[in-house]
Amino acid sequence: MLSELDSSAILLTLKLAGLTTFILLLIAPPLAWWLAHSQRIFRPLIEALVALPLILPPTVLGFYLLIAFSPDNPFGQFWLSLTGSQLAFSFSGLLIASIIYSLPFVVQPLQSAFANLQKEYLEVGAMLGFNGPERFYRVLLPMLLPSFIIAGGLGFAHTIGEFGVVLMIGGNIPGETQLVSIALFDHVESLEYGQAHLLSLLLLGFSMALLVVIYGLLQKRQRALQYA
Amino acid sequence: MLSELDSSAILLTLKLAGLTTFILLLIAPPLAWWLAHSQRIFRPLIEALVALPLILPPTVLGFYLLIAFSPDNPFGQFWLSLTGSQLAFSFSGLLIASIIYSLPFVVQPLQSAFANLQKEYLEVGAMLGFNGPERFYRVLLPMLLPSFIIAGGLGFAHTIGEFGVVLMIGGNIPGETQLVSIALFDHVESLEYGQAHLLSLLLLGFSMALLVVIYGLLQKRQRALQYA
Amino acid sequence: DFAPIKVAVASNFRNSLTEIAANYTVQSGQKVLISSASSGTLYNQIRHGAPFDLFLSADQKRAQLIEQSALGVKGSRFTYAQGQLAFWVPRQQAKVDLTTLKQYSGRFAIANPRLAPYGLAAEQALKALHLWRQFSYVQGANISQTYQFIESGNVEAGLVAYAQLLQNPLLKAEQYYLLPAHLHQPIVQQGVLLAAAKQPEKVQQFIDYLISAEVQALLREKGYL
Amino acid sequence: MLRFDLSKKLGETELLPLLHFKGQIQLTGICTLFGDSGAGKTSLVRALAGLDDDFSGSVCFKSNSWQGEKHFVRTEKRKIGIVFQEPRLFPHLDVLANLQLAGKKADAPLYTIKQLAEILGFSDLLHKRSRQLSGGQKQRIAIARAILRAPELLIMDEPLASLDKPSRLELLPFIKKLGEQIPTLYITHNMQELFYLSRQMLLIDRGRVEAIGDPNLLFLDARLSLVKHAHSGLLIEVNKITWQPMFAMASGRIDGQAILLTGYQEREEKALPDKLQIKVASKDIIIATRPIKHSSLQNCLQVTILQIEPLVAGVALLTLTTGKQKLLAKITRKSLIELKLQPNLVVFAYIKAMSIVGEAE
Amino acid sequence: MLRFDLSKKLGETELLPLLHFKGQIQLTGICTLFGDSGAGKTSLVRALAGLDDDFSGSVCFKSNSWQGEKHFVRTEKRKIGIVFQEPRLFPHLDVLANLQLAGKKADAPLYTIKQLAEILGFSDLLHKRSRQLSGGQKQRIAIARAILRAPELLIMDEPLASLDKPSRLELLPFIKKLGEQIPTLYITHNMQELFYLSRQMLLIDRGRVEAIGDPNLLFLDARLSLVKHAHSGLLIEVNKITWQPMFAMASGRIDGQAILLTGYQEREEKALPDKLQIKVASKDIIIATRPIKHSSLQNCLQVTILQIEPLVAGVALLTLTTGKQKLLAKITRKSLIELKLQPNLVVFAYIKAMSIVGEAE
Ligand SMILES: Nc1ncnc2c1ncn2[C@@H]1O[C@H](COP(=O)(O)OP(=O)(O)OP(=O)(O)O)[C@@H](O)[C@H]1O
Ligand SMILES: Nc1ncnc2c1ncn2[C@@H]1O[C@H](COP(=O)(O)OP(=O)(O)OP(=O)(O)O)[C@@H](O)[C@H]1O
Ligand SMILES: [Mg+2]
Ligand SMILES: [Mg+2]
Repeated sequence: MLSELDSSAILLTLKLAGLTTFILLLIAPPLAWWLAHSQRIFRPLIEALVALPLILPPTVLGFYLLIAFSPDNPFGQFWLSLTGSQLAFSFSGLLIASIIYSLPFVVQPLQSAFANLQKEYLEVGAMLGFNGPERFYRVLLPMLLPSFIIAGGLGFAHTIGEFGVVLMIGGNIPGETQLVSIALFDHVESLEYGQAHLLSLLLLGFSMALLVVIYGLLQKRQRALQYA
Repeated sequence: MLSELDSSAILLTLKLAGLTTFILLLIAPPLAWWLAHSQRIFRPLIEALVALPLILPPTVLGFYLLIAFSPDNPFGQFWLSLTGSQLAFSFSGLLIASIIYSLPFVVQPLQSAFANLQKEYLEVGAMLGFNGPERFYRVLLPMLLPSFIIAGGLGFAHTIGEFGVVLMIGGNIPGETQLVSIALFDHVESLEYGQAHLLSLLLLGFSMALLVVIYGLLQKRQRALQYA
Repeated sequence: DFAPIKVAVASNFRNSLTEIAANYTVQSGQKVLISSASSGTLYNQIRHGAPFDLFLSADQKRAQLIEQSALGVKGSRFTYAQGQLAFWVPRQQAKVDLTTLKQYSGRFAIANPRLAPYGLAAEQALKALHLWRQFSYVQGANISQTYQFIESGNVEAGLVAYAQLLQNPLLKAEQYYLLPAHLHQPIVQQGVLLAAAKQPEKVQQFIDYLISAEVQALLREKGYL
Repeated sequence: MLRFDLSKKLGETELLPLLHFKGQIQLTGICTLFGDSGAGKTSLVRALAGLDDDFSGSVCFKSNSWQGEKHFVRTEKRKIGIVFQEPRLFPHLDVLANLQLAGKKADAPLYTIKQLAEILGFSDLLHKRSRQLSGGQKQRIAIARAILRAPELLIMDEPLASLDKPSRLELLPFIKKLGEQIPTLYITHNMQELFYLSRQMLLIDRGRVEAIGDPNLLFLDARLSLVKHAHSGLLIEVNKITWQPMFAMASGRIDGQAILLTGYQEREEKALPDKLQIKVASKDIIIATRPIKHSSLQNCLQVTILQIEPLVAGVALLTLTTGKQKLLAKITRKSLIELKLQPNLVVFAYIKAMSIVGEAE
Repeated sequence: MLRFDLSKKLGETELLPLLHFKGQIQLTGICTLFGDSGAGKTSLVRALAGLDDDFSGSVCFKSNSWQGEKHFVRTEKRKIGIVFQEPRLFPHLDVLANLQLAGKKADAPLYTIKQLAEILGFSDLLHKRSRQLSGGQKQRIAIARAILRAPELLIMDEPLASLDKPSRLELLPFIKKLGEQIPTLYITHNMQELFYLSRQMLLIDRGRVEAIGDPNLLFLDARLSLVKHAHSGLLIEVNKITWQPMFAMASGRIDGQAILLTGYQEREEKALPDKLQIKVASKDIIIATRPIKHSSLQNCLQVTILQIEPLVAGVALLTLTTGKQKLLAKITRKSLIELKLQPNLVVFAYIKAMSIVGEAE
């Protein structure tokens, strides 16, 4: 039914989306916090910068990333000397690109939640003896769990569907950079509609199932909070 | 400097992004509210459905929308009989596609804010005599303004950068459905780097300026709220 | 009247067509509106009612499929260009030739054989040279991505379209080797008149211009056969 | 008239499995809601305001049915001004904007923002945000907001709980006057407020309305949960008020017996009211079997002992009557024994202190 | 010893352009913070807790410097348990989880959750969420949370403000006992709480520390802003406590004169303390120029009049002394004139009522 390439693409996609989401959930909260509360004059600039990857069409963004990743350029050179391997057409390259591209989707729901948070609760956290990181994971995270899930879900879904960027810097190498989105695009472009439909269904089915489960748990918790 | 085609693409893009954001800011709040608070059993399903457009690569999503918009299919037929014109390859078609595709980006930051909102303030709104819509715009909107701006900004930015769907649905017809993202893509594809860089710079510059202004106003308001 | 002709053209030919159409407009006063995308995308769009008059595919297959369906005008299919493959090693100091190709090791950029005719041709050529298993490939979704992989320095060598190379002002003759055409099936780019065309005669006049000796000569200068 | 019969299940495992409030109250003046912490006062007023639709049953306000089997008038249509237990000012607005918002749907507020700012003492705070206010300041602004809504019913949930005593004493007369203009439900734990403000009291105990009535009578009834508060004192009506210029003091009569009113501010003679209510704390009454001379005790009533109850160890509570009105007196067991007090005995009750509660009707 | 000198500019246009708190207090027992609404009590304790870094200056707690020119110990390192003015329970956790969280960083809490649940009366609420609690219930849980933090300093901002009187009376002895184990800053507007709990009082007025000292002395000082509260009564120490089984009552001596203690619970003879503090309200003292017989008045002290001050119209305030201790008595002008009272006169002061405030040290 599903070709071997397609199934390895699925695994790779899950790995990429999972890792990207995980890393974003580490990076995004402090950034979102800063964006929500800093009074620095250059905050709006950083805020706009975070949204910037959205403005460029993914392929074009991918094109510029390709240039940046090239060993001819400082960043690509730096990476090469650091790791001994090239960034473009590698899983690491995809990961970095996905992180950049999905960043706003994770940062902004969090920022939206943080901006409305009442600082009173963090004061309670400090009173209870928790330092900054402890307040994050003992107070902020459990209190704003829905926002974290929404942010993570958005980042995850977006990484799965992302395509323009990874097409450009992935090079479609089976098992390494060939993702489901690309395989799906291939099928549609090469008029293999049957396979396209099958893969779409599979992707949608799986993602739906995952999201429904997560959102369902979230709803259950919410219900417990209000009516238990 | 900028070709005539490119500048008409810019105007069209602004029109599309502006309209899409406007319509989304009308649709998204009630949907986000429902998603944040409903206790219906099928809420997680709807929540996943909203995120669904993200899962499919934009081109593939565009492909399925193309099929749906085709006069051979009920929806396309319905539209044709209603308006007398075809949905695909028209501005209306682009608008509908953009709305579908950018919906999650506007809904989810709002949902994130609504989920943490203390209902107490809405009770005050009701006490003051405001009905549902009035509570929305007299209480919710001003109180959660940062979230609305974040949501709108994300939707706007994303509509500008969106490309796969609009390419598929729009057909890249100059002056009619050719957007900046597609023009930019065209330039990159046809190795016209000079024009690509120019257009990228312009797009980024303009979008940055817009976002910096909006985010700056937001920060100013926040400062006033805390220290005035 | 002056209703423009709407042409759907595969992305790789957009540049050339823009130039040709501009000349045509000067000569005949007829405006031409160009929409470009990958051939696959254009094919899908046409199947679902895109309002184009003329389809210029990057390959033969999709033009044929349209011609055979009710969407195309039977017998209107024509070849408007034939591509050439070039082996490109931009950073090479010595003259690039077949030996360079045979001795090359490392990542190799080609277009995706399933999506792009240049990719398919590249696969055929490399198989004919018994080199297919020698390389590990980086595939571009289309021939311009493949070109960009190499140009940006992320891949050292690969097979690209000769027409693209000629667009590069910094190109030196030592950097590439033009593959003999017999190594692969011809990369024919065909077009077809669409049944939806409102003014088929005007479109046919443009087709005639496209395949005229004058234009074909221009295309040869630009790297087509 | 406000009539209600409302109930809500809280769950079998709950401390209170069921809240069920049934009763009817007169809409004249202030009706105080009194009861222990967790008894259900806030729950009741929220249900009356239509803020908790888990309550089923009926509510009738004047001639309107607010809630019934098949209909439910939303809060925004009930025209209720609420001072919530927490201030709930909008954090994104300054004080003035908070108050202006309250006027948006108000037909004809009794006071302007400026007047209220003066009465409630926040004229200097109009441009502050909620975060910049002290607890008591927030509460005063929440009171103003509820008034500016121009409500037909006012609900106040412990509005003065975090105010200092002088401010509270300053505001109470205003609230009392307000209550005469807008029917008011007033939750408080403070007995001074209760006696000063209310002519009608709704006693809530463990999720039910235990009693509704005159605070005086309810505090006299030992069957109610109030028993733990009782014995602190009762209200007494004084009539025939006249001014004694020599002592700069008013005097009056309780069931015909003369009494001097300490603590009543100076007034012109003609402005004196006919009747006054005073509260006499039970510990402020001294019982003597013979008149006391040469002391600072001024007010003596001849009373009959109705009842003698032991309270905590060493203390007894006497219920006394002057004829029509009742008094409570707390004395030591030692006095009880030494003075040989018994029911039906006539004794002298000296009132050491009293507080003027208000003008009687 | 807690020493502080903290200031914060609020802005020229503000009601209080500057908050400046300077003082030092003993860390034994409870120190009450008293002052009008908006005086700055909450601001001061927040600054002491390190929750407002807009304050500059210094804070020294015992031998540690918490804040100085160049350093600032964060709240989480100060080990302070705080009962905020609003309860601030985490909405996403039930009561138990809220309390467990408080124990995460506590070294050796004095009480377990179970013990506190019993003492503070919320055993049945452990599985409720903050939304499902009444105002008073939330406050009790916030108190428990602050205790479970095992703090070295306890700050309570009007912790009993929304409790009913019986619950409050029940909790006060516990808080007093707690204060002997953990130094406590206690904000209240309630004078009963103030006199019952504190040996030390910090008077805050318009953004400054107006005075620090024994509430008795401060309330005697007419120069302080307290004057509007004063004259309500003073604390007196009673020693040589013995039990009178016949009257089920304890007796003791004030500067050598015998007195009966009403309202003191029954105790075994040997468990009686040596000394007690009682509060005598100024309106509970009756002045007589000759002894009173045949009345329920039990306690008579021979006192000397120190001072006579006019209060409001018709009322005068006498300062009396039994030798070492002072008493205030409020009497009418009429009595003053009729009894011909003057400074240095020796009279009989009858104490009608008193409240036992606690065991003196
Ligand atoms: N949603 C709910 N679910 C379960 N129990 C609830 C809920 N809301 C309130 N309760 C319980 O109902 C009782 C009454 O609460 P309510 O807030 O009405 O008390 P109250 O009389 O206002 O007390 P306080 O004087 O302390 O404010 C409390 O025991 C509380 O725990
Ligand atoms: N961030 C701030 N900016 C400006 N003024 C403030 C700020 N915070 C507090 N104030 C002002 O400082 C004064 C003291 O406030 P604080 O909360 O300390 O009072 P409080 O003594 O606790 O009163 P209450 O008994 O009413 O709670 C108030 O007048 C308040 O308006
Ligand atoms: Mg309550
Ligand atoms: Mg305060």
